[in-house]
Amino acid sequence: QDGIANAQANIAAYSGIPEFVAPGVPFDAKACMADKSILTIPASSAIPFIKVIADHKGQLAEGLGFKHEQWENQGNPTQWIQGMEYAANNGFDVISLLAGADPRFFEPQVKAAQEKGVKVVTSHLTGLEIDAPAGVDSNTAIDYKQAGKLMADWTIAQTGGKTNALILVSNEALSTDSLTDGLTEAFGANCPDCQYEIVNVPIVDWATKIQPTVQGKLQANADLNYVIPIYDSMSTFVTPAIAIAGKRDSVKVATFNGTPFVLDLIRDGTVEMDIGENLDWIAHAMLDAEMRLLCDQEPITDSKVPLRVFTADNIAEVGNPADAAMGYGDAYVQGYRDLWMTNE
Amino acid sequence: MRQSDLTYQLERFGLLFVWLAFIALFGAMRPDTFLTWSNFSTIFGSEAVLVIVTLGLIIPLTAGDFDLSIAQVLTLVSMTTAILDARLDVPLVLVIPLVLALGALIGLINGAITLYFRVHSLIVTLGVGTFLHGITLWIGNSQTISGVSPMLMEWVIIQRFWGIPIAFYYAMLLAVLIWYMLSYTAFGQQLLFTGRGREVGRLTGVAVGRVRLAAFVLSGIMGAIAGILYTGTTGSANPSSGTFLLLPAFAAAFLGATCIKPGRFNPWGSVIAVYFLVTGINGLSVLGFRTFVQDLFYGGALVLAVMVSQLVSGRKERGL
Amino acid sequence: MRQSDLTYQLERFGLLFVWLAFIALFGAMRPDTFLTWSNFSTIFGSEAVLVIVTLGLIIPLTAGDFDLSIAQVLTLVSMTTAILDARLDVPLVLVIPLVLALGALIGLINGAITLYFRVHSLIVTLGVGTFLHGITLWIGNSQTISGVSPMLMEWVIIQRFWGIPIAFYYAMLLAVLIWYMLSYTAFGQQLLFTGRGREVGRLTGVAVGRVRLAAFVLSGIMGAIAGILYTGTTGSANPSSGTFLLLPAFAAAFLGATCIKPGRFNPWGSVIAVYFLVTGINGLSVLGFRTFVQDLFYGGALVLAVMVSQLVSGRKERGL
Amino acid sequence: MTKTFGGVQALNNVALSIQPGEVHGLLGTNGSGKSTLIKVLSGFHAPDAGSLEIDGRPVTLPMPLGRSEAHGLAFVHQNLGLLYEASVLENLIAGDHERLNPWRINWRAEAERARVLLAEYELDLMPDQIVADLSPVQRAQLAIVRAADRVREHRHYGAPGVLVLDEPTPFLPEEDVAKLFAIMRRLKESGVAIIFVSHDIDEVLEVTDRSTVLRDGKAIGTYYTASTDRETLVHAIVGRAVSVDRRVSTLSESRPIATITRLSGKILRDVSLSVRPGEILGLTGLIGSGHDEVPMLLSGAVQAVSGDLMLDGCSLDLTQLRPADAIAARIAFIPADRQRLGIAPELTLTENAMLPILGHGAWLNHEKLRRATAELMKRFTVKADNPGQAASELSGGNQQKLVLGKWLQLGPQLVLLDEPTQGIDVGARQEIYDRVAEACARGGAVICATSEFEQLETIAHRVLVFERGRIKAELKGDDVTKASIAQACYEGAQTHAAE
Ligand SMILES: Nc1ncnc2c1ncn2[C@@H]1O[C@H](COP(=O)(O)OP(=O)(O)OP(=O)(O)O)[C@@H](O)[C@H]1O
Ligand SMILES: Nc1ncnc2c1ncn2[C@@H]1O[C@H](COP(=O)(O)OP(=O)(O)OP(=O)(O)O)[C@@H](O)[C@H]1O
Ligand SMILES: [Mg+2]
Ligand SMILES: [Mg+2]
Repeated sequence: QDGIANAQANIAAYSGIPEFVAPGVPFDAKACMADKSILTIPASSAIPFIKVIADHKGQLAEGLGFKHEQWENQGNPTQWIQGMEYAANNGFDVISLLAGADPRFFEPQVKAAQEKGVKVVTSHLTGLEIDAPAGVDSNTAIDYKQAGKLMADWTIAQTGGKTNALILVSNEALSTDSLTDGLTEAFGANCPDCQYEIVNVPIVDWATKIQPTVQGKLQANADLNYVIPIYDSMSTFVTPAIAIAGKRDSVKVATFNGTPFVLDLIRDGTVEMDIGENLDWIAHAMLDAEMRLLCDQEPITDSKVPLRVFTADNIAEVGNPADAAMGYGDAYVQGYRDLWMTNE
Repeated sequence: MRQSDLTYQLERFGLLFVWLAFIALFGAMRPDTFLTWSNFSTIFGSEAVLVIVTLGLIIPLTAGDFDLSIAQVLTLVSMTTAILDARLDVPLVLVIPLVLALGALIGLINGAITLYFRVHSLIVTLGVGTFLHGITLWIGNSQTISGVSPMLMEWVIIQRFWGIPIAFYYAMLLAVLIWYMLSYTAFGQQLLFTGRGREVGRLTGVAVGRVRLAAFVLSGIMGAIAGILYTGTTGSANPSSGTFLLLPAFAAAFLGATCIKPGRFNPWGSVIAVYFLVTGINGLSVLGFRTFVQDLFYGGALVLAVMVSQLVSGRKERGL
Repeated sequence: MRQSDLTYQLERFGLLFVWLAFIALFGAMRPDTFLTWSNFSTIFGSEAVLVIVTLGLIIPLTAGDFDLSIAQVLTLVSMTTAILDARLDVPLVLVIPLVLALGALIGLINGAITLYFRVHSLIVTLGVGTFLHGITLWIGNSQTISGVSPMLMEWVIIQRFWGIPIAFYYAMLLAVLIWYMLSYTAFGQQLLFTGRGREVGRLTGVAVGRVRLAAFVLSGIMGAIAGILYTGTTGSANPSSGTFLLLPAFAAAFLGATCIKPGRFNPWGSVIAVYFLVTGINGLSVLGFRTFVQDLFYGGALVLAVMVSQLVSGRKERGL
Repeated sequence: MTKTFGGVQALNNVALSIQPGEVHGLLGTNGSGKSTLIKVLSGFHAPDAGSLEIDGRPVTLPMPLGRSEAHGLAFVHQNLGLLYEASVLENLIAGDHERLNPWRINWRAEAERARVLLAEYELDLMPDQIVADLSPVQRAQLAIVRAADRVREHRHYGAPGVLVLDEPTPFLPEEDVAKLFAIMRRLKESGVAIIFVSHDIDEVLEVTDRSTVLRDGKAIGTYYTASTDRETLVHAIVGRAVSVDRRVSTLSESRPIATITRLSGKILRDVSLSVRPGEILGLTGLIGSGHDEVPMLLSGAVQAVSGDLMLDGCSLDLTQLRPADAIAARIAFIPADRQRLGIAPELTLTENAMLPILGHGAWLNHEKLRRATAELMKRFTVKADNPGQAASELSGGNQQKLVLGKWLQLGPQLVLLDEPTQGIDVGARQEIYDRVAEACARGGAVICATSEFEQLETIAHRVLVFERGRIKAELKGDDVTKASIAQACYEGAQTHAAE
């Protein structure tokens, strides 16, 4: 009973509009960044979630008056490498590997860039408890573990401790470990009797394997009541599987990332819950951490970007069609202005 | 043909038997879950889009051309449908003819370039497909678009006959149409002569160019139909969906050409090939194998099936 | 040929001119960043793997076979190399011959099935490729494996001549070898006859089966070399690396067949085609165009390039 | 009518008129423009200039493909226009746009109709047979029946129509030629006009009413068959006199260079034979007699069921023989199916000609190869622009000379010929005979399988006549005449022990 209450409490704590928490002390960003430059290499410019963050970073940098470019690419590691060399050859100060451009894919280029005096940072890549990969200078992390816990807690709370879940993960993404830890920890602590099965589907195979896998599992385990795709883009392939198996009434979907189309699916009723992050906030936080690195400030690991649980109850706050930066309030905008001392 | 009627029948229905054998095997291992009608209705309902893409491919393949762009036609049409329907609120009765025309137009472009410039269809359709992908990303702003009207989903996967989503019946209807076209119309014969002996076709008075063009247009339309159904199945459109259907569809088309009418691309063979592969994947999933086993099965089954089919037919050299 | 020497030369070097025109265009727009030696050395160095995959493809293509499995050979070899080197600490001098042998073995399997069972190579290599993907996921547990010994990276991309990573020179060396093989050895002629006049070749004493087998083995080895270089370039192996390379490599192989030696797959044409396409993509990135423009460019350039090449040659019918 | 291909003027102001109910011969050397004229009529090529009138009505050119039928034209093209992978029935109805309902093919009715049709022409074919499984003769018959059927169909629409036969006879043995002529006469009586292309002057003299001769794309003249003789026609075709006399040198007695024992294949049963150095041995017989299997088996193109070849002291097991082994033993095989087995049409003349002498070459000297090819082309009088041309750009006769050159340059001791002059004009034929004779003069032996008795009379020292896979007669020396070969072929009773 305690477990269920804990779960409900945790959900409640993340259901409202989040508060701004300053990640560090204020500093004069404009002055210190004046002659600095940052190149952002997004994991893929074709993924809107990441593209929006990169775009917003650019706009903030423009406001602060320093040079920021992004390396347009389609998620192909060869293109990331070209971006790394481009930065090293054109005198950038920081390369920001954003949201999944995994430096383990190109360690030698990281070293080469560092030798040329470029700092390499990973942003929005790993959970808090994971070390900076591949020798990068800094790693600004997200509380993925908490997101994992929230997904577990949601199902525990909704089923009253009778969760029987299918969890879809992709092991090759660095954030997966934290998310999975969070899920297992929460189930362990709040609902030891809950059942769940973790199935790994590599990202390249999402389009071909998720649907048949989910269909098969739904047949094999008639008591399933939740499917938890840990990245919400997986839901495109999960929801038809549930519909074709004829289980739309008994099997729900809880997921993480706050991608707009999935928020729209909450409104349609095909997805029950999605944990979101504010992309604009992320842009602020990542840029903040990167500037601090260049301005000799304390390095930031915990970006303090908050999570919010979206359900049918609060989905109206994100707009229609959903906007990835809505539904989180705007206290953070002023908060960062104060931190960067850009208030006249 | 006559003298080896039994072998020939064995060859024709070999894949069907292998499929049944797989069903028996999985059934024996998990009779309670695998051998249920609900499981089969899931299997049949789930791959209607792949069936249609495969059917679309075999038309130009019969005429001797590759259409690699069909997957991107699917994606573009899916995206267009979602945008028109969900964002611009155009009624479906307008959207559907519009996107079908779009598919036909793309087929026309593929055909026109291939024919007028005499370029290999492989490279033309690869290029056009990539270009279409660019357009898809552009118009959809690289987003997944959801919020498609429930009506579409209703008429694609929610409605059922005998427990199977209605999309399956659309696919079967198309298979019947294409089967009729290939077997019982002059156009079907012209396609065959065009594909297997272009000069011969021309000498027998087939307007080879027009036939090839028509084949491209038809595969464009099939791609568009698949795109509409895809949108209806997922209730959304994402900019990469179709990409993953291309290779499985080719696999099914070539595997299908080993049965029913061995040596020719044929719709029923394709349908059997798709469901044979899907049944295997579904069975592995029901049995709880890890997902990489699906690849091992898929690749292994594909190769083994054609190998066995060739063994049965006495390793005949095939033109295709 | 003689009478239209100018057109013929134009046809041969057309793509090269278009490439130079693109460089001039991008250069005019961003002279400071695009027209730098370091930018070109980046382009040349980072796409060496794609060049090698394309070179690998043209060998079986010349012999009339498709090798769709080459991308998965790359991935499997990359994964095997990383695991042996980073996890099991096997010395590189052992790893490299081992994985080259693996590539050759896969080529042998492809060839053996295609030849013995007389199945279309498209379906065999598609099946084998999918199977290999399963194995890659299995042995690598679907993870990215990093921690490859610096020695490998040293000899792939850290070392440079004239600022260009050494991998580029490996690719050029392979292009020279294959060019030599195709143009100056009897084996090259045998490959050609195997692809374009199989029966004629056979009756002239060409062991057609053995030639096709050799072509598959060679493309397997090329896939393995590409895999090793991929591991060396990125210092890691991930289970999806090769997937991105298959279609671009086919595009480059076919595009390359429109120049230098029009109508035939040829290594220098392939190299030019790869770098033409890559330069465009890189230029668009440098100019900061959104990514969908890259697709528009890629698809559009591909189709336009072959169209122009055909116009120049008077829309000659090509066998390929 | 005028038509130019690149620099080649294939047709130069050719004018031709065909009357109803006449058989009109179209003659000319290889590459003189006959096929081109026919392909213009069928809409396959668009002419540069020219006009066509049918029944007094002008027809716009180029005719859309498939429309020629509506004007009462039906064709048997030089390469027949059959799809080998399809069935007899599918081929029979291919292109029958006028009659078929495009929306519904009633296969049962069509099969019935085909059965009747095939029976009418006394062809032993089933509608569901696959064309690839038929013999060359059956294929030719099928193509002819198809065209005849179309013309007859057309009569229901009024005018009797024109049947165009582009070299239909090289595939046919004599008896079937006779059958074909019977068909032609029947059609002719019903008012159908027939254009008949052939390199066989005797056939032309036998069956035509008038003949038009083309040379270098120009019409040289039209001759009434009744008032023309052989020499006139040959002279008109070639532009000079050609002697077609028997030209066999006397052979000195010597031991056989090649001995074949107990050779069995698909048709052949335990056949043994031998040839001596310098000898040209002819093999002939009716279709299905198996004579044309011999070169295939001896060259390793197809593996024998049993048999050994003793060649110049070496013994070769024919059940294991591969083409490479045969080449190593200095055996050369010039196949009948030029387009598929003789040349690779997309590749250059150099590549085609030089393939067998590359060996294991690891450094090919292209300039040398090119010069060698040019040399070869000169020696074998291959008419072509340059050695770098694609082989497809050559006419059939020149392709054949190239193939001959490719093999004879190896200095083979055993030359295997299968229908070496199929579709070759009178002039080129003589050149080919000369080259073959040269190979003999160097001490090689030649085995020539052919169904042209006249050719054997001209070149063969000795002829073996086959029946049902066995040798049934042997003719030597002065017995080798067209008449005696024909007699041996058609008279069933005679039995000779061979060897
Ligand atoms: N498609 C083509 N392209 C270029 N030249 C051609 C083409 N077809 C025919 N020619 C040329 O036209 C000329 C006439 O060829 P055509 O085929 O009409 O000769 P033909 O009289 O039928 O010869 P044969 O007796 O060998 O059949 C030849 O010189 C040939 O080279
Ligand atoms: N594709 C082509 N390109 C250029 N020239 C060609 C082409 N095809 C044929 N020719 C030319 O056309 C002429 C006739 O070719 P075709 O094959 O029609 O000859 P043909 O008269 O039928 O010869 P044969 O009786 O030996 O078959 C040849 O001289 C050849 O050089
Ligand atoms: Mg001709
Ligand atoms: Mg000819």
